[in-house]
Amino acid sequence: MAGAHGPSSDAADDEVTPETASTILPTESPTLVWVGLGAGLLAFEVGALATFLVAILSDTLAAASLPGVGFVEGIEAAARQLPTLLSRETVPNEGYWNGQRWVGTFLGLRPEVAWGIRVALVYLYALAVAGWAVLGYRLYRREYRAADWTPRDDVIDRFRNHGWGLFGLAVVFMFVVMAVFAPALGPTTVDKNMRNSYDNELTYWDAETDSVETILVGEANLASQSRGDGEERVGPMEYDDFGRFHPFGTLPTGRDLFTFIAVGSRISLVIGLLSVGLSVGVATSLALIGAYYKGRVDLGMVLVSDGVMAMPQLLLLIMLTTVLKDTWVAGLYSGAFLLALIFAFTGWTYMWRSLRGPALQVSERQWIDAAKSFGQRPRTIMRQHMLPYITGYLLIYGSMTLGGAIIAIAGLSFLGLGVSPPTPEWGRAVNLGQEYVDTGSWHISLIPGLLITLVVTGFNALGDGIRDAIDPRSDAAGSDADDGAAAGRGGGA
Amino acid sequence: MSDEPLLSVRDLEVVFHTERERIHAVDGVTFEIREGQTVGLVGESGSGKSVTARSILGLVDEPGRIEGGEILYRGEDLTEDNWADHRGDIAIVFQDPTNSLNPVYTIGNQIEEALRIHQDLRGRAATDRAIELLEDVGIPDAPRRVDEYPHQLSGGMAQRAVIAMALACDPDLLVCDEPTTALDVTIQAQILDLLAELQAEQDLAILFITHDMGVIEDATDWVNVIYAGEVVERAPTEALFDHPAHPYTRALLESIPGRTDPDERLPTIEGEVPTPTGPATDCRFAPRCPEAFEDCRSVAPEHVSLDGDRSAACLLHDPARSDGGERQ
Amino acid sequence: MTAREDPVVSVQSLKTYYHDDSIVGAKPPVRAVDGVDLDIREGETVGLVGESGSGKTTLGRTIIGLADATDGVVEADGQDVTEFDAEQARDWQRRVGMVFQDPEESLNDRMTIGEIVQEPLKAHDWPVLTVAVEGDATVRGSGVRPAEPDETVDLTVGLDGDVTVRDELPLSADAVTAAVDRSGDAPTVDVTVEKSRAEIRRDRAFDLLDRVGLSEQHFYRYPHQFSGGQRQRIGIARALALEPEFVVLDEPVSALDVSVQARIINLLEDLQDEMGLTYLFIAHDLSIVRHIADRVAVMYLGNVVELGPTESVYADPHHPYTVSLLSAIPGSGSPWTGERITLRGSPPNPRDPPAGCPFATRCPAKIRPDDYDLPERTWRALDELRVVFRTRARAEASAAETIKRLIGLDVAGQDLRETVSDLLADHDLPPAAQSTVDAAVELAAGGDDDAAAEQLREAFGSRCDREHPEPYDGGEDRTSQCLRQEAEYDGVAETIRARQEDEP
Amino acid sequence: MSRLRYIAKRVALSVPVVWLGTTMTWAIIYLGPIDPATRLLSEGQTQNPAAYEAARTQLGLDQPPLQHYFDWMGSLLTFDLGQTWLLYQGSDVNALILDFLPRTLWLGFWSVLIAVCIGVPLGFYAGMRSNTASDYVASMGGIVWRAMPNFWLGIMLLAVLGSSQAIFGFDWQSLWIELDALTGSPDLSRLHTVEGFLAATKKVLPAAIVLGSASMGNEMRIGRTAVLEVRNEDYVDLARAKGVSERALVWKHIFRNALIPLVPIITSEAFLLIGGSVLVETVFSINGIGLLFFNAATQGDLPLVGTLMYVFILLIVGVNLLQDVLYTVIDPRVGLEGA
Repeated sequence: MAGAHGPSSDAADDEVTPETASTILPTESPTLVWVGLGAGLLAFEVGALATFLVAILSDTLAAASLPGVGFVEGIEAAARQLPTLLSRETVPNEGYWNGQRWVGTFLGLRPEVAWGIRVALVYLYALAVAGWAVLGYRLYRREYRAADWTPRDDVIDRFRNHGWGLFGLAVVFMFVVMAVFAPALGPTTVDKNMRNSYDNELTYWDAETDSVETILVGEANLASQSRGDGEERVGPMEYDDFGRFHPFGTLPTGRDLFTFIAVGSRISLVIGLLSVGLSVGVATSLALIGAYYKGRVDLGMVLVSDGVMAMPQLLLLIMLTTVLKDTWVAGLYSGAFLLALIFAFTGWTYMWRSLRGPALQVSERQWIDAAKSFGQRPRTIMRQHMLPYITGYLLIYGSMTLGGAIIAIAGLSFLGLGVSPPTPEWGRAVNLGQEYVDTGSWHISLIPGLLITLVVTGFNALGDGIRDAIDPRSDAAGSDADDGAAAGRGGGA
Repeated sequence: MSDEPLLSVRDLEVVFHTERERIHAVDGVTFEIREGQTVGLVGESGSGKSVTARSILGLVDEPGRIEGGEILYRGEDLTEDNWADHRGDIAIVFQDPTNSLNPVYTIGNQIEEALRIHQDLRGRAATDRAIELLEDVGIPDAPRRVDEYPHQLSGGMAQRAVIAMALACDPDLLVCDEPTTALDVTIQAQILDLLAELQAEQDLAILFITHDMGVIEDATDWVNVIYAGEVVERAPTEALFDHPAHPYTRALLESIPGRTDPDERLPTIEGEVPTPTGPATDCRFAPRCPEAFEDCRSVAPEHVSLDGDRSAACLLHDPARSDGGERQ
Repeated sequence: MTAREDPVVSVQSLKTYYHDDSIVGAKPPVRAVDGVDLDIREGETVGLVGESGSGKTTLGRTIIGLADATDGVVEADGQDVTEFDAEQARDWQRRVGMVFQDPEESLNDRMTIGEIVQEPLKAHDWPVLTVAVEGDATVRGSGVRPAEPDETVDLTVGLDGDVTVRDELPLSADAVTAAVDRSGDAPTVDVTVEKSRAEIRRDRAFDLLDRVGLSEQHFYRYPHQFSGGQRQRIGIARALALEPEFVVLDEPVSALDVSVQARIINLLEDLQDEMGLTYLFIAHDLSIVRHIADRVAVMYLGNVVELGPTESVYADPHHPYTVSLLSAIPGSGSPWTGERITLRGSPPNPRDPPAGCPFATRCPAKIRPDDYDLPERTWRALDELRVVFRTRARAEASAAETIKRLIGLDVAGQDLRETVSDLLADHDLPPAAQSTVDAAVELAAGGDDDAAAEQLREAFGSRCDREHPEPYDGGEDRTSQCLRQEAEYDGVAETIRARQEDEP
Repeated sequence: MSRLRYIAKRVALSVPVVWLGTTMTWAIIYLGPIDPATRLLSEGQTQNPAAYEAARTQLGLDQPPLQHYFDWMGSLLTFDLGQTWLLYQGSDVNALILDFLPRTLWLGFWSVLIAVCIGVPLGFYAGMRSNTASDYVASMGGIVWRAMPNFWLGIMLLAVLGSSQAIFGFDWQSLWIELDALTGSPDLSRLHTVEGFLAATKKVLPAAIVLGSASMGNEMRIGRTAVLEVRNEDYVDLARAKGVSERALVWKHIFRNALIPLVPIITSEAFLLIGGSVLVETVFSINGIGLLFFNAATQGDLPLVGTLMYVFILLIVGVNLLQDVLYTVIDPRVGLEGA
């Protein structure tokens, strides 16, 4: 069907007129405006961004006692000085009741309201950034792209109509925003509430003495524990005796569960992204090479991957974390880096398994022969003619594997392996709350578990959505049989 | 031959609903088949011929729907409710024999299933009859083949097995939807021979659907030429090949290589087959027709009767509109 | 049609076998091409016809270098293509083109038409921009190099600074400046091309699209937006991008509707005239080959069984397979005037071709042994019987059967006797023949299908079953691989006609 | 014959897989950064060179690595697995495995059975009624069910069962057969009696449901798409055209074909089960081989870890072979098209 897609007018020759552009931005230089908007958005959060990046770097280096720690810390301090609009300093929620009013909170509002405003602002900001990116894409599509229609347009259109996929995207978006803005989202900070709780003080209104008192955070935590019913718990959306607001309640140690979870999401995301990135890299190159040369090369890969897969992944994880526990790599980012490496080492096989089918399928297509027929080089054929066809699958399986990785990391921390305390991890919260599930302190295990389920469902839904968008007919048993391997492993951990 | 046709399709309309549009895949197709007759339905890809075949057996899948017309089998209208009663009276053979047989059951099993339903044969009797049927369709060493799985047969053999399975239903009408397209030319010849033989022996009516004019010429008594969901010409086979009446038929015949002098350029039809997205308001062939005139773009042509029962849906033959009348 | 010029490509006793890659339990290789001789001469179109599995596509792919030859030679310009290393192969592929069967499959649908057509150009860093200078001058300049002897010259520079550009290059002479410096011993020419390679390539792509009947406005579109016929045009443009002299067309129109087919065939013929191309046209449709080819090669089971000028072959086929193929063309397109010849069964498995003539198992004009004088229909029944044994011998027994046989149950006997008696029901066999058949049946019933098949072959086989025929020269530039070409036998067509009369 | 040959080929190919897996295990444990001998010794003993040397000698670490590798592989091959070091000090590893493995197998058996019996029919049901409300409910349920972490689900299930009296009005622990506790190992010594069988089954039932949860979701999903695929095949249309009743169409023509893609899913669940057993056995305090492995790893009995890993590898390769056998039973095409 010739010209079935898109208008027949030729985008290459027609200059885009200001009129057509004005449907996106009512200005004559939409690109400039777009860049300006971007700069504005960046200015809001330049500090947070810098802190985020530097924080990860310094966390990585800190435990490893590598050179350059001091230098990085210097940068970190400098980064903290940068103005940030949506920080805890701008919209503070930690204050105290002095008998008449709230002191130290944003506009003197109650801590829960102040905290709520900050969370809302952060998500609004993230939405704005996302909107800005979408605007940029549409601008590019309208003004800079020579083709008036590309196959990717259809993919995006289909995805936009895929409710389940959009739900996944929304969940993933919320999760990523939570991970990126973790320090700004928590009612308190890890440093203050957990890591150095005995170095920090807190002012509160003592109802017994009717006066403002000061106490070490660590001691306050001891009095805010959730270990049972009634008095022994601080449940979700409750204040403790020290005027601190706990959106998700407290842990059995009296620490704030929301802060714990927010920061935990960051480590899950970092490990997930790193490990999936690494295994995607390995799996893709192997899949391409195996599919191009086939035969013995492919068979060799099958044997090696079968060999790795013959060791159940979680058991291999346990074995490797045990063996590598005392090495310097294990210190990097509270063990997260090592975990990511191990995940990649054990996970590439599943990813490769899932990609092998599609890669072999693409390698059988005639255009590969066509490219060979005019002497195109193997490397170019793999990159230009095969890779684009498996990137779709990469996204699908990547998304699903990320979900699986989150469960597996949680499973390891549940067992007391993996990410080392006190760095928060969701699975540890489940473990900590295990004893109290049938008491009033049920929230400790329940909330992180529900969140894991939600996030993993989100990643899987996103994968489903991408799959349906890439090829509406691909709901084939074969491809699903493959992804069972990639996606299913989450459940195993 | 009785007066009443075995099967008569009247104004059949099948519409496919996609997200963007409604595609009128079959748009008012009318034709009939008498007992023992072989009727051809010929057209290019996307002309709606396969959809017509599937509608006759009630096999149109979502998102397609039969939205109009009637399919009369021995005068009885086939609908959702009574198709089940006529299963087996009409049998079908699809294009791809390897997909037509269930891969996990033996050939014998699948033939016996039909025998059990339609001839109430079971056990040893059914197996013996299945072997006979396989021998009838020319499968050598049938006693052994009956226990083989579909993938153990070559394409030609598998198509024979499909035909045997169709015969097991004891049908009056066999719908052949491009039965030889996936096969090599020597195998195609075998299958055409086989069909002719079966028809002679069993007085079977055949609806033969294909894109290959040569096959039509060899295999059929009567032809319907279908273009963009509409039958544009109906004629006895020989008459059609001698004097095609519709410009499309004419162009189609001319563009087949081998019928013209190899040293000359092949005559061609410019443009593409349109996808019918709405009811016809003009002649759908007009944009590609070398003989189109003004009315062709505003009037949907009706079938005009020509000599010897044949008809064509073309304004050239409509005395009221065309000054030319019969053109050569 | 040009007479006896030097071949562009000369295929000599070429064999291409496909081996299984598996380490355990490897099967015999597929003999896709099994000893082919074929010369393709400059400017002609050779039609290569055959059924699926005959090896015609593999032959095309081997010539292009997409499949590895097992044995034999593909000679071009005095070099053997099958011996090329990777770089030489690339160089060879620069000079040949290939158009593929399925237009839905042969274009990468994530690339724009422009990218697709330019891809070969980019892969070979086209244009080379070779410069030839009148007289003995040194050439300098970025992006250009002096032309080697025997190389296509892109730019010719006169010592007065005049520049001529080869016609095929989308580059105007105005865009090239040549500064001649005579100060040294030999003059030095400084060539500057003001048009970038990318621009030249793009213009070349425009040019190619125009040649195949598309236009510049299609440059930024994707294959999805085109019909089958248009896609095939794009495939042709890509094959022609590097100005090949020789193009392999692998069933370029079989996936298209008749009306579209005709247009593509016309286009191919026009391009051949304009650019002086040589075609190897692979097809299964004999009518199309008749229309387009100067000479036709008929392939069966990896062998070219007949080769000759198209009209001559179609008018008077020498090989029984050619006769059968021609007679199988449906409708009035068939040049065969008699009754249609229907071949039995399907071609044998190319992993295990017959020992003698590859066509012997299905041949309607097979030479019969002198030992028996049987009517034709009895011979056919015997042939069929042999196929049954052969098939049984090659078939994999099912697990259940193997076990039954191991514990000594008679599995095949019952079936087999039934089949044999059905086959020979109304034939009168002479006692000697009958006892041979009975003995074979007993052998097979005992589980030794191979021996049974062998016994029948011994008894009822002829020269055709033992001897692989060599190509016989049939005059008029024709060859065919059939023993009936020998003077002692009757001709193919008359044998077939006589047998058809013999058996109503 | 071809099917037998196919299976023979698969068996042959599984040898290098076992070899690769065990070799990697050996390399991780004995070439890794940790000295297994040190891990075996208590704090005090590490200072004692004599004790350290003794441990090394007993582990065979005083030999050249290659020699040690061959010895180690040899002893695995002959199932000469020796004694444990720390865990259940000095007990025979073979006996230990024989003691622990059946409990894991019992748990695995029920979880596969439950997953298959619930997941597959539900998936087929959803596939036959695609795009209806019941399909959406079933599909959605499957996806969410699959996304729940095992260990968490186990904890939640235990909490619910623990207060089942309050929630459902009956007490799970005393329902039908009285259990001594919600968690703990099943008693497999009385399996031959009806009551013993039921008791052992009831004991692992919650754990089996949890362990099978992910598999159940997967099987449902794949079952659904498989049915959708098969429904559109030509041979189903042809069967309908020849008058096969809808019921026979579903059970004869669709069901068996839809099972084919499910085979690898069901067996790959076995991977998950073996891995997941560690978590579930921890939550439900079942003394299975997964828990044994975990304890060996955390307490530093690395030689035992290696040996157990070998057992797991054998289990997985065995399940893979089982999958191939299942394939040849269900799909007659297997073996002809090659692997």
